[in-house]
Amino acid sequence: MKSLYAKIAVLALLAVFPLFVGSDYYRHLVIIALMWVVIGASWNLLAGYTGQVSFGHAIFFGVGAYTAGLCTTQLGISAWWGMLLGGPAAMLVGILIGFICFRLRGAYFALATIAIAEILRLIAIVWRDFTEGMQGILIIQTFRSKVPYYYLALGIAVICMLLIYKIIKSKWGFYFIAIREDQDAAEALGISTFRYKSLSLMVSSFFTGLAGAFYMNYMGFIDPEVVFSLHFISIMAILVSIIGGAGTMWGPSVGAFIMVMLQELFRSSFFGYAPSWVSHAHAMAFGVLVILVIRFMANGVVGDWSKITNLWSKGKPAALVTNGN
Amino acid sequence: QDTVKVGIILPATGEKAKFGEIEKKSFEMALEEINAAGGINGKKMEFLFEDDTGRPDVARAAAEKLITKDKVVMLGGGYGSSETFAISGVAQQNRVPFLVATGSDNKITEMKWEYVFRINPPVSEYPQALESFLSEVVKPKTAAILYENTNFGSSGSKSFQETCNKIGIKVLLTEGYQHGGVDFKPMLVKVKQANPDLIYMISYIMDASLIMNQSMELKLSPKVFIGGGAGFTMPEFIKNTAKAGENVLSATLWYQTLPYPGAAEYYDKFVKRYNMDTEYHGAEGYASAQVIGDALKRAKALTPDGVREALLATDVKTVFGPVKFVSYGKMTQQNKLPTYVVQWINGKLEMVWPKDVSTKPYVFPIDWEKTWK
Amino acid sequence: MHFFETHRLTKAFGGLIAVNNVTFHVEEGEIYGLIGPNGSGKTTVFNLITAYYPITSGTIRFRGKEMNGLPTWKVCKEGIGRTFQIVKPLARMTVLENVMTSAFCRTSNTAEAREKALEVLQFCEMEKKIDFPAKGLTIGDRKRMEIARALATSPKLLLLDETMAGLTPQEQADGVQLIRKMRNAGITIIIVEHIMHVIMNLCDRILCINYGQEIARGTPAEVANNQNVIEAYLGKE
Amino acid sequence: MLRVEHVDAGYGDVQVLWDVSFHVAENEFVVLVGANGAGKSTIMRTISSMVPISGGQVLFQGQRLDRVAPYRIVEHGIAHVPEARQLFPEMTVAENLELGSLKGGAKTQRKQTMEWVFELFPRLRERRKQLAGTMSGGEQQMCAIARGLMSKPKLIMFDEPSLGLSPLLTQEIFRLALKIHKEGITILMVEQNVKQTLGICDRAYVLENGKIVLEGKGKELLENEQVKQAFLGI
Amino acid sequence: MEMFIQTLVAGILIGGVYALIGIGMTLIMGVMRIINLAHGQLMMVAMYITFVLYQFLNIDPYFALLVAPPALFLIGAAIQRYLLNPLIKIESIIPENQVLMTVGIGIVLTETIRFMFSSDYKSVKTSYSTATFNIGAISWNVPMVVAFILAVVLTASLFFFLLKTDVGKSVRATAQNKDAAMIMGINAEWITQLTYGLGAAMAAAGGTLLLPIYYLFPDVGGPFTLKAFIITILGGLGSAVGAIMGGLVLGVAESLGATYISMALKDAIGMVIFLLVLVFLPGGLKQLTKV
Ligand SMILES: Nc1ncnc2c1ncn2[C@@H]1O[C@H](COP(=O)(O)OP(=O)(O)OP(=O)(O)O)[C@@H](O)[C@H]1O
Ligand SMILES: Nc1ncnc2c1ncn2[C@@H]1O[C@H](COP(=O)(O)OP(=O)(O)OP(=O)(O)O)[C@@H](O)[C@H]1O
Ligand SMILES: [Mg+2]
Ligand SMILES: [Mg+2]
Repeated sequence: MKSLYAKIAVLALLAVFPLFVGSDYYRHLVIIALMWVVIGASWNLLAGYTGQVSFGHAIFFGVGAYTAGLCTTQLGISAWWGMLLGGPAAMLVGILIGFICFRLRGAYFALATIAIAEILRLIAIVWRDFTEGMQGILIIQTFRSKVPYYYLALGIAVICMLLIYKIIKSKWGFYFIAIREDQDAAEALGISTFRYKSLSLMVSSFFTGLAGAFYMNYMGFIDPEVVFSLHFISIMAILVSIIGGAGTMWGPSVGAFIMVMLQELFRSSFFGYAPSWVSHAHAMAFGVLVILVIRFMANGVVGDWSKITNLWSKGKPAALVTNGN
Repeated sequence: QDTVKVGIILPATGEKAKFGEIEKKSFEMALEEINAAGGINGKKMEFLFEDDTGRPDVARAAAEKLITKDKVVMLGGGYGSSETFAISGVAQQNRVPFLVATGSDNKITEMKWEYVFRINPPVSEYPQALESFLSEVVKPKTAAILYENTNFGSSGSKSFQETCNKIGIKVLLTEGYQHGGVDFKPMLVKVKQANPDLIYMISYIMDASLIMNQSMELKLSPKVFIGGGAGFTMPEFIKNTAKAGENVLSATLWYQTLPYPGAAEYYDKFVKRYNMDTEYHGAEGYASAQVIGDALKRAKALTPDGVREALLATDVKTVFGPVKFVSYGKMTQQNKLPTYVVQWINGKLEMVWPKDVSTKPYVFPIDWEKTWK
Repeated sequence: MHFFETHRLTKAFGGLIAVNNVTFHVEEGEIYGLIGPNGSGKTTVFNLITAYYPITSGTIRFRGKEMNGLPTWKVCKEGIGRTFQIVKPLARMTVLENVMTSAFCRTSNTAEAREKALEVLQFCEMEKKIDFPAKGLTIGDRKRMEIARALATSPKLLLLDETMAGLTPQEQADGVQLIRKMRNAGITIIIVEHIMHVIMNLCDRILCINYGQEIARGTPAEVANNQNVIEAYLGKE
Repeated sequence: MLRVEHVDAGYGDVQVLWDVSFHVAENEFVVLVGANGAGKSTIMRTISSMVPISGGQVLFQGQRLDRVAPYRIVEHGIAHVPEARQLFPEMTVAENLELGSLKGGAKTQRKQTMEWVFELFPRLRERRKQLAGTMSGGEQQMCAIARGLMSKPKLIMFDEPSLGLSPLLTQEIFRLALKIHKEGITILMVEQNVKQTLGICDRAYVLENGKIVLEGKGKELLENEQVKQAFLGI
Repeated sequence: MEMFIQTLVAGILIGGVYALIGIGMTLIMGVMRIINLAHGQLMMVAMYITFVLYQFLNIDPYFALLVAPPALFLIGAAIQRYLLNPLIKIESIIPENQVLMTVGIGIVLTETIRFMFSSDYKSVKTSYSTATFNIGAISWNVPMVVAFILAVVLTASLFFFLLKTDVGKSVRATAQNKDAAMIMGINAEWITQLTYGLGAAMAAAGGTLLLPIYYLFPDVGGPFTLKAFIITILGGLGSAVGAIMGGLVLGVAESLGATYISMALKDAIGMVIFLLVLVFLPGGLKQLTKV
């Protein structure tokens, strides 16, 4: 119960945030963080819960973003249609990938997704007539103010989290975790691992695609190097989830805020308050942070948090499904 | 408040960092000189550098921070086109002027953004000087275009294709490549098979060197090799290619020997001070700082709109050439610069076209067998 | 028509024929024993029935339906549950969650699955351990949980692969009780076990294989006195 | 030869062994019995130095084993045939066996020892090229025992060697144990097959919840009421 | 025809270079199952060592082979010891967090080098960088031929090491079951350090041999990491001979693809082949799916 109030409080805080903080800078950071909440949660559903670690979530992000962008450049309609089409388009790609790759296990699945993301990136570069190649897609943003984008991002994040919460608490959630723990055992329990892996991938790719479509509309510009990027998107998605806590309900959200904010804090040398060498070393600081977190908090901030609190309430051993509450 | 703050956004990490670094150093050098010469009407000018890490969303955060948090009067920098778009959007929304130093996509100044100015010409204008050189001197019938698959490269290849169409050159082959390759031979083998009169290449320094080295290895011998700016004019090019780079021609916007006031001094000073080479990117940075300093001095009020007024009235000679923001074609607030043709002759880059500014007569026709001996 | 039958079941791994022309049938309500020396192909028979391996040749019929070609999870849906020789707990789930997961085989409703799981756990006398994480269980409890998990899929036929191995005699006695109870609850059982007193106590009929081939079949007493079986499997006491 | 003195040990915060003391004399055959989770395997792991001890000491031929790194234990002449076999699944049977003889004299006599274990387990010779992971449970158990023997140990510890073996093989394993025992190898064995092991061993200890509760000659313990109740299901 | 042969030759030679980089990955990922996203960065560090030797001490890159690989061996062993080994002991939900550790390591290595050398491109232009010899009309680049020969030699040694020596077998054993390996008397900690160190040293050899024909900057590593992955998987995990086969297949496929399809899609062709092998090659698959 207590945690429910906490959640409502956080949500309320986020809901009124733009009313109190007028700075577009901070609003931008929170918008980006909310976008990462969605991507992180999606990745986490597939990898943290279902155990299918993807190193290519840029596939879905990119497909979503390009769907939105191509609405304007190819169909001459508003890129906002991308918010409707981007998710399904990414999901279609997801289904296809699942079909090809779900025979692969563990690291091979991960590497296959890297390969697919790279292929898509190169195709988006080369197919200039369709995608504009490296010149990218430029649209005029609809709103000058950040507020509409902010609430849109918040809305997507809330819907995404609610849906994933529902899924995790349902039969699907049990099945996903069973697949993660032992695919052979799962099959023997009547679980079509292929079907449920695909379902997990579908939800995951849908929301990642939606985030991509949002990115297109919000940023107004995309190119293949950005939206299909291994480092900026795929690995960032993993970092967000693992630092926050993979396989926990709220870990990726926490991770998204930590990562976006910390990265910016370092990059801007703590908003200009720290000496400027901090910002020179920001990439290094980021790398060190990654090493430290993984070294000392293997299950992420949220994942190891519940371990810590368990030290106090020893009675009931916590297992995963109950972790996230 | 005794300083005038200007935000400069450049890549300092990531793959584009090399050029961001050169530009940043050039900005800093210019800043010191401007401040030493009295600053902005007695006030000191201050550059707040932000790293865009080569990512548009970070560039956007940086721009927003500079504007809303640091309250800069204007923005400068902008290296990659994607990041430049992101910054431009923010600048336009917040009505803060942004002087683009490098982002070369045509569209940047085609959006009718009142607050976005650009000092460097868009990539489509690089082949201008080549046009007359080709039709008067080389008279090629066929060409092959090789370009790196970036915004810069693909836009450049498109505009050279148009040039070819205009002067009646048949393009036999257009090949994009992923920059950073080790082995360009498969592509060059194909070029050899097509046997064009002219090979036009848009490549940054290291790709340029490798392509020429490997062309020599494969004994490609068109009438001319021409670089489309960028890598082919840098000292490292000839260092890395030696005889393979000899007699290669290149279109260029800028070279330190151009008769622009301060160009040669800028180059020498930079090399001496930082112990590394600089090139047109650095000149763009340095010139940006000059333009910013000039505009701020002339601004009636040190507010974004005051600075914008001043920028509109800019007419100043910089190390990068004369700067004036004009509208032509689809573009607005765009600086227009002439381009030149240069050639490596005896290991030195000489201006060969247009004839009136040439430092040496061009070498043509070229006997590759002998050059590469 | 038999409740469950295999006909000339064969499985080759490359050159090695692990199961060779095995034909047997099980009637509803029976406890059927499958014994044989190590590596004789017992687990492989289970793996063929549950479609972990594709069948090289032969057929499997369950309640009149041919099972060849069905994927593993469908075999389970058809009503064949199994345990693994090397237990496969869903390690980072609790006991209850483990069993609930399998209870979802017959329902999509969480509350119903929970109810079913609790019922099965009670049946297996594990109700005190429902909140334990599976990875912390002792081997005996793990095996019990395997059985509970298989039961929660409401199988009509249950395949038990060495569920008694590694248990103390006391635990084995409990296990025997449990298996009897399951049979009384109407579940048909095929059991693979090396512990003879368990087999002798429980089974109605036994099939003994060696090198993938049948060497004897019959009632426990018949098989135990079969010379081939003694030579290949039982040894002389 | 082996003395375990007042050993406390456990995993993380959970203490499993409480003041455990026992000994194995030169060329003795000692058995540990106990319910599941009593800590039998943990004792073996502490002897192998795989589990650190928090109190007491483990002495082997007068030397402290608990201060020796796990990978050096084998150099002292101790072989451990662990629970659940622990083979190298993607290596062949022959390679698994070779890995049993990495150190000292065992290495130089690898060929002969391998012949010897192949005599003991003809099935392994047959399958020497098969990947260990694809073998049946019993075959894997044979491979694990054989691998333990490859190091030519003075003391060999078997952790439930008959687990999952056919009755015939179980008998063979015990016969084998007796045989190597006769050849002068000291044996410490954990078994659930209480009746048979107590019948053949020299001495036995009964472990309950991490404590030694009974000690005696094998045959004597077989008659013990407590043992009968707990382990023989009588 | 000449075009085809020249393309093929180019492919084979570059394939040798790829293989050289991939062999180290075979050891680290194929044998030890550590997905090493810092592979290219390790190679990059070695290239800088070679560069420094050349620039300041005038030491030929080929002599640097005596320095850079040993140095990287030490760096690699230290990484394994202080950063990767501690992770193995911690239980985490996704084993892949070990991968992210290598991401972190990659970032730190890149930024350290950037800090020391700036982002500038550097190169080592030797007299033989563009040396070629001709057979018929086909040209062969000498440094690439050398790299190729070394790749073959290294592959052969690795093959011998892994399959025939006790240490090699210990390496494989440790990767498969660390506890059991310790019981066998294998110093597992040391073996993992040795393995990662060797992998890093091989990457270093690859980088050093690449330097006469290529150039370096702090971000040079990334693309090579991907290539190394592809090679390792193409060749079948953990197989030394596979690594060179993988390198050749990749090199030739890329070259033919670049010539006959499109230079821009060269890397995509490599990826597609990689996917096809991953999904369809039954020999590879059997090995790959059930482990
Ligand atoms: N995937 C596989 N590949 C190759 N051979 C296999 C495979 N699985 C099993 N085998 C072989 O098939 C034979 C039968 O194995 P199986 O596991 O069915 O034996 P089992 O009767 O269950 O033995 P145990 O009583 O020891 O468990 C063995 O010889 C084994 O080595
Ligand atoms: N790696 C581990 N981490 C934490 N606890 C463990 C670990 N291994 C064993 N335990 C616990 O230590 C206790 C003793 O285990 P041990 O394996 O020594 O028992 P055992 O007597 O060998 O039982 P069995 O007959 O089941 O093999 C058990 O309660 C077990 O849950
Ligand atoms: Mg079996
Ligand atoms: Mg045990």
